[in-house]
Amino acid sequence: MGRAGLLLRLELTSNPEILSVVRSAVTCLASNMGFPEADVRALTRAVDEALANVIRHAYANRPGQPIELLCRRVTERAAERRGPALEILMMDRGISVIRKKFCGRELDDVRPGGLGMHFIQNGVDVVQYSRHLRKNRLRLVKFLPVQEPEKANGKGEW
Amino acid sequence: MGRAGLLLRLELTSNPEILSVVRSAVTCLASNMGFPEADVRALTRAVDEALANVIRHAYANRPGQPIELLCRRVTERAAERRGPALEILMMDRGISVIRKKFCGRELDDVRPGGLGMHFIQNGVDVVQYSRHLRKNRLRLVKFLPVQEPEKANGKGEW
Amino acid sequence: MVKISTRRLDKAAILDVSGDIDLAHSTELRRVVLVEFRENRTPKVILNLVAVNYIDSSGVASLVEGLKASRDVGSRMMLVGLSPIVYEVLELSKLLKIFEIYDNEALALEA
Amino acid sequence: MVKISTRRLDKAAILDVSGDIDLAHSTELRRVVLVEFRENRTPKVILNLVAVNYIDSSGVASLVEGLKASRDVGSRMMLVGLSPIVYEVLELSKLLKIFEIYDNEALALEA
Ligand SMILES: Nc1ncnc2c1ncn2[C@@H]1O[C@H](COP(=O)(O)OP(=O)(O)O)[C@@H](O)[C@H]1O
Ligand SMILES: Nc1ncnc2c1ncn2[C@@H]1O[C@H](COP(=O)(O)OP(=O)(O)O)[C@@H](O)[C@H]1O
Repeated sequence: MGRAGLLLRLELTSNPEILSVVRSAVTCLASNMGFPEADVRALTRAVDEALANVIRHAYANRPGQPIELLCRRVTERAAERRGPALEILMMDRGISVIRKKFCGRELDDVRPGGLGMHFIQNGVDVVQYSRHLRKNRLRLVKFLPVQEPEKANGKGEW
Repeated sequence: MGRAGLLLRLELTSNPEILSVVRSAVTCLASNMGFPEADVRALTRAVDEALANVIRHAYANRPGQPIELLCRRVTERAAERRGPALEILMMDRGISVIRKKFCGRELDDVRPGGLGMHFIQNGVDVVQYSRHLRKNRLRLVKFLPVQEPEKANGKGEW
Repeated sequence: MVKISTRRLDKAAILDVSGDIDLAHSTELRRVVLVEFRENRTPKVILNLVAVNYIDSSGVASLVEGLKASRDVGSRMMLVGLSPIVYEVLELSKLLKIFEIYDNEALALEA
Repeated sequence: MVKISTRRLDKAAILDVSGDIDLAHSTELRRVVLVEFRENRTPKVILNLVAVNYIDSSGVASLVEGLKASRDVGSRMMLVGLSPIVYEVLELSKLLKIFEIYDNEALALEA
């Protein structure tokens, strides 16, 4: 994996107390990059829910298990769009993600739980789960908003 | 180096924009551990100034150079004291730290600069600079305040 | 961190919740709310969320569980002091309509 | 991030500074303050720091440079709205006594 555009790499363990630390780091990183406040909140929520899912599902709430987070500034090419974006890769060595589990539950069927995937999908533009060499990898990408030319200075320089 | 008590490992580059991200992560981590607010501010300030010094002095303001931060919960044995503490190790591959440079300047001699080392010393209980295999290492340790027995629950469990 | 402190009134309890209701702390909220309904049988429990900085899906789930527990025992659970952050999450969850939400404590107490 | 906006009065300028004055942003503050003294020759520059969340040693250094520039041109630099966070740092720097510090803008304007 190339290190171009690498902003931050985090190694942590599957302890719920670390969630608030990751949230504050991601919030600050995204603000620095020039994301508007609502986007920062949505992105932070997506990362938080994804990390909570790794702790709860991939590691079945076992503490002390390794999790890695990579934050990079990238030029993303998604379906209809191309442009500067923040990419967050989340890696764990837990239970394999089973694809069919990732159908969001019916929201109108109100009951505890099942909202996490919805918050993740809602908060970022790209959500990709994959598994290589016993490592689960979740790739989250959020596009920076298109800036009007006169505003496009000072922000997001790195 | 043992990974026992490892709370968080950060890899970043020598870009001043990252300082605010590190500050927010350290602030949150220390609060979670149960440090009182004033201690959290002092510790965060020490880490921030130390990181700024790595960027400015060890790397002479060259961006994109590697910096590593390790945050661990340890049992520290310092001169007069022994107890649970937060240890922060900061590693860089920049210009060697010259020991004699680390005499804090006279504070009454008011002029720009020279306050960084003072803020570092003030914010933590242990400050140790060392160099091994072309890596500079700064070790900062701050003791958790001694808790009254009846209060010693719920906090700082990890 | 999350802090929950309880103010007891005649036939109601007001829970002042502050901090982050996330995976690390939503069980605390759930526990306190469930005790209020199942053990104390408090007729009306008002959650003042004005000092809540963050709520995740497990926090929302705790609120839903509290609501169900209130219905099981014939009590009421109300939410007041929804900051934009909390409101946004309940809206995103499509759960705004299932909760009794009031602008302030006085209105909730009267209702 | 740091934001600096300027309000111009008759013989004074008030700079509203917000955000974090750290290594990444203290040069912005320094530049604005130095221009105010050296180019605009403003007789009195009041820095309102009430919205400053953090200030590091480079930020303190920028304030000291501003103060020196003010003396060089026979102007005055004043600080108002010192939050506990900023106050603590100036105290720790043993620089409280060298700055003209006022509780609010009105007092600074009168002085
Ligand atoms: N990282 C993960 N690893 C394994 N399974 C996962 C992961 N994330 C989500 N899942 C599965 O997807 C389901 C839906 O997740 P979510 O929408 O967050 O709701 P909840 O976690 O409350 O069930 C989970 O119940 C789980 O089975
Ligand atoms: N990480 C470091 N690597 C190399 N030299 C350093 C480092 N930290 C501090 N120094 C040296 O110590 C001096 C004092 O540092 P400091 O008190 O922070 O004030 P300032 O950086 O403004 O000079 C610096 O000028 C520098 O020469």
